[in-house]
Amino acid sequence: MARAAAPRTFSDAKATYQTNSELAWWVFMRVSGFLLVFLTFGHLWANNMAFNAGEIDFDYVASRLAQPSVKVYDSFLLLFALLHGVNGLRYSIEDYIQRPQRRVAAKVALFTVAGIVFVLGVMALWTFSFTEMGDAVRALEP
Amino acid sequence: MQINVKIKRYNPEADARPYWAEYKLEARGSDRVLDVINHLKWEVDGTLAFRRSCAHGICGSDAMLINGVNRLACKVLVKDLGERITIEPIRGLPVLKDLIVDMEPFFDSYKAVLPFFINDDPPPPGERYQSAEDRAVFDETTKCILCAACTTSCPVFWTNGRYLGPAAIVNAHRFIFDSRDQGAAERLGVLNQANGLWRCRTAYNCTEACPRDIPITRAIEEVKRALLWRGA
Amino acid sequence: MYRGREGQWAFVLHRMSGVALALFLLLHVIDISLVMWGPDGPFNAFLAFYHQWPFRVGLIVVIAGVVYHALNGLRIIMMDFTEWGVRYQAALWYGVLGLTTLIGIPVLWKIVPEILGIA
Amino acid sequence: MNRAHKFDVIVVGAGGAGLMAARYAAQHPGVSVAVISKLYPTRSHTGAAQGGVGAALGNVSEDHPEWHAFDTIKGGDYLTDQDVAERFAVEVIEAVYELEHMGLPFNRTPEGKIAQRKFGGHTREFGKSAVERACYAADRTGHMILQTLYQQSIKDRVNFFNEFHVLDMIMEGGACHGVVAYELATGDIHTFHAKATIIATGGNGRMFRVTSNAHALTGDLMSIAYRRGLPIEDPEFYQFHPTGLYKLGVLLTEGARGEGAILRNGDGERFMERYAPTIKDLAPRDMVSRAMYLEIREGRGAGPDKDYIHLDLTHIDAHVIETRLPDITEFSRIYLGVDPIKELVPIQPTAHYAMGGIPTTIDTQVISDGQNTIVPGLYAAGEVACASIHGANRLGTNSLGDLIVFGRRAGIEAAKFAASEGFTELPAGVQDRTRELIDGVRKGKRKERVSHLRRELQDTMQDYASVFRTEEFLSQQVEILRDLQERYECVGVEDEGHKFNTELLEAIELGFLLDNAEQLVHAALNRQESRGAHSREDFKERDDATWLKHTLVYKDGDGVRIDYKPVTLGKYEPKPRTY
Ligand SMILES: Cc1cc2nc3c(=O)[nH]c(=O)nc-3n(C[C@H](O)[C@H](O)[C@H](O)COP(=O)(O)OP(=O)(O)OC[C@H]3O[C@@H](n4cnc5c(N)ncnc54)[C@H](O)[C@@H]3O)c2cc1C
Ligand code: HEM
Ligand code: SF4
Ligand code: F3S
Ligand code: FES
Repeated sequence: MARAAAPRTFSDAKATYQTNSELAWWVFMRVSGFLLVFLTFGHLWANNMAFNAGEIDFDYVASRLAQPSVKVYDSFLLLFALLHGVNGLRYSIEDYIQRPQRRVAAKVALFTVAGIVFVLGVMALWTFSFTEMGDAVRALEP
Repeated sequence: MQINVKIKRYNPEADARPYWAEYKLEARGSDRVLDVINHLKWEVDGTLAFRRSCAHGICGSDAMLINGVNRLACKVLVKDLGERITIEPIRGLPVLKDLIVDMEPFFDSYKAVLPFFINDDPPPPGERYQSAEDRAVFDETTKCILCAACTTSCPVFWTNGRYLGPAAIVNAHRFIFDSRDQGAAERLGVLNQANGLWRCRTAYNCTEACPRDIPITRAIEEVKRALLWRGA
Repeated sequence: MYRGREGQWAFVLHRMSGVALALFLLLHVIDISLVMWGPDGPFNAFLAFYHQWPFRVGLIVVIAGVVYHALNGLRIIMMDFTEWGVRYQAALWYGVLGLTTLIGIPVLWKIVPEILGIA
Repeated sequence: MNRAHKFDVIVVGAGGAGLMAARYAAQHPGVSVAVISKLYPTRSHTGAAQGGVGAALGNVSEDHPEWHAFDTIKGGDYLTDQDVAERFAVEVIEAVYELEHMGLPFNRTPEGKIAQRKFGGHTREFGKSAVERACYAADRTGHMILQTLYQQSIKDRVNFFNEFHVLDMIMEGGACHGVVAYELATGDIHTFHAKATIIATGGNGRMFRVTSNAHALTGDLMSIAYRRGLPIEDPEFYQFHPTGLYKLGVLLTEGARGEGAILRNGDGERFMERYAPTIKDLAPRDMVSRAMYLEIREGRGAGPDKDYIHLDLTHIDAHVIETRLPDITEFSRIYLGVDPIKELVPIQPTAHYAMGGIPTTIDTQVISDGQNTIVPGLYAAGEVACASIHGANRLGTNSLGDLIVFGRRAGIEAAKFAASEGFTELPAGVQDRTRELIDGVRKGKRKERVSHLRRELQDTMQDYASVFRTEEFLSQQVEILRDLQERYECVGVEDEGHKFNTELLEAIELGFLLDNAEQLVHAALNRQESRGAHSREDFKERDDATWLKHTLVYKDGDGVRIDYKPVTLGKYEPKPRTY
């Protein structure tokens, strides 16, 4: 079984540890989780309860994303949910993938995907203007 | 009464992989599971291998997965299990033969948290004083007999053998909260690392499994808070 | 199967729902961002893809999951920061299950027909 | 793994005595130490001890080592060597403080000192009244000692060979040069070459049917030493604790009767009134055990087989039981399904402690005869040894004291010896005897089952040589043992494997137990008096004129040879033992 060298003595122990990152992430999961209660439920309320989820289409989404308040709200949601969710997925990777190389590979893949998704999300929220950019983007279509 | 015992057996010198063996035998409700497997070993099949010593729940030799739960074979009676008894080795540690697992990884994790008293001040001629209240804070975690029932019941440990596990944290707790000890910062430092304390997902299997009734999850949470609030 | 009790199942469900949510979130951001390519772009195609049966059911599970995950997340926070959270963890979990059902039923009552396209 | 090892000091056994010895040996500069144990150290039976460790700290009320020494000597029915008891009573105080400095979590007095409580036989001013002398950590004192010492040995980076079963000592020219051990995990035989060897392998209670002792307590090294021509001192003195759980032998502390529990026979009669009209149920351990045994033998036992006695706590306040006797409450609930608050608890005297063992000097050096001839390089401490501090009867709490005082001495003495000596050549064929022993069982005829022989041994020892002895029964037992020894030649094992062949070791352990039984029975038959735990129905009185001496039992061909060693007397003249 692959194991990190375990400290047996005082000085070993001092030499072994350096970071507080696991603690920081643990705290973040709780803080973000708490905020996400409001963010996700609000989001769900707006899109599923106050609206018929079965009728979601381009116009609905586009019109929503045109509102600045939605942009701000969804930005927070995106940021927290993504960080929270990705760190949660990382936990699963730590627990279920035991070969060190594969574990690293899985984490790299996860963080890459998460990075791309984050950029896409931010672009959709902020660089996209329904009136100006929209036409420009659409003009690119073949 | 007639009971049916299923044991997951494995002989590294003969079997390619573990298999289930079934035995039917007479037992009394008041028999310990240890008595049952002793009987099997002594009368039916001498090759059955397991560890045992004290036979009353004090030495920690015979933690096993009995009817789906980790227990000490000497601390659970037939009548509390019914006529069908299933026994497997505890999970997450390499099986060496039948119910015997390799305890070295378990003890390595234990040793990693510096499970010994640290106080470099020269001792007084008599005892170091400690109030009864200070003594009570870590009373529960001094009861550990290192049986591994907790660590091998933890769903995180099953899949992630690098996790130090609840037993190591319990033993760290015993010293971190001892008012006479000076090594708390180092132990917390070890527990703060990737495979330490923060891998615990509060699944409580450890607490349910502990034959010494140590409130393990509570202790783990106390250590988490100690790490969180320590003035570092 | 290890015969764990409340805590074990709380953890298993929390992790399953969390992973499901996280994967859903990744997909969801991707599909929403497709609006950038306009009404004739891939967005509606994607939406059509989404409207296949397995995804509709999946969406319902995710919504149920988010309710459970959120409430159990609050349970975890209580256990982490208070003594009684640990002491009453089992009771709290039944509370989580109860509330999940309580919130879930009316929500699903409204959404399920919509998502399934019955309404 | 390398199968030949060389250490300056080897400790066999990782209980309280062994770990203490290892710790102090390792503190000697430049001395290498290894501990060999057939169990993981924390599985040792020291962990089962509940009551406490006696030391005259005087934290609760005035106390002095002289008082402790006197109690020990009187408790031992004057068979205790008085110089040893006096030194012990002083050193145990230092040893307890050292344990505290190692972090042992003792209970505390309101001022924060080590808490102490009363215990049977411990008195102030030479017997005036009970004194608080037992230092305790809840009812887990032994557990805490074992854990604390193991923790320190991790700190000290002691070398451990866990699950290595010692099967022979290397003896050459009257000196000891190490041991030979069988590695459980692989079946390999290892040679441990040492300048000094410390034996700390605990008791041998498994020769009896009902015992508080662990399965592992099979007196291995007492038998190995015996086979190697060394004597065993005072084996006839074997302590039976009156209140063991029926059939299981799990100990119920004396505290139960202290709180007012009553013993009742099958007719519900409070029979102790007949045996000890004044103090009744609180009579000394040996007396109570004897009375219980008599009741059972005369057909007044309780239960379908009329083979146990009841401990009655039902008249005691439920709250008192729950708070002051939580352990025995748990034990009887779990194991017998009996709730002591409402029901009678079935109990039986339980084989508990060997006062005798491998004879040593006050410095734990093993001796080979009545003239204190020292066996160079060999030391012994703990229950396996006989210094003799417990004499004919051990006081409660003195065993844990014994472990830490003599374990420490053994470590210091052995290291000193090792530092001043060189390694000698090992004799040729050091592993021969061990191989013979193992092959004998492996290739055995398998006509006899180990478990059946062991059961017969335990049953007959319990019936003929336990609490209550007569010439007739003991002679009968001598015959039975001879027969069992013969049949033992025909045992065998089904398991032909090498890895974790626990069946093989159980068979070998049975051989060791048979030797232990032989020592005990012959010594008991020989000693024609009643003293302490040894009580002969046919010789009811203590006879100081003839028998104020230690027994030494030697193996002699197929039989035994008995010799004697004088008792070291001192300040305290032997007096009748009354309380
Ligand atoms: C239930 C119970 C309660 C007790 N309560 C008290 C009390 O309150 N106060 C008190 O003073 N005393 C008490 N005693 C007595 C005391 O606990 C024991 O006498 C003492 O612990 C023995 O310690 P030890 O170190 O000699 O041996 P143990 O702790 O028995 O250790 C023996 C060691 O030797 C090893 N070993 C044995 N054979 C071999 C071999 N062949 N090869 C390698 N290793 C071997 C074992 O693995 C083990 O590590 C109690 C005893 C019992 C059974
Ligand atoms: C709605 C409010 C939410 C709350 C209160 C919440 C709370 C928590 C908490 C406290 C944890 C840590 C669990 C632990 O350490 O044992 C956690 C884990 C996790 N969360 Fe959330 N969360 C919420 C929403 C989300 C969302 C929206 C996602 C998806 C994007 C998500 C995905 C995860 C994942 C994957 C884990 C890891 C699970 C594990 O390791 O067992 N959570 N959540
Ligand atoms: S904490 Fe409990 S279950 Fe875990 S090793 Fe210690 S005694 Fe065993
Ligand atoms: S079972 Fe495992 S997840 Fe934590 S509460 Fe116990 S260590
Ligand atoms: S045999 Fe000692 S704990 Fe079960």
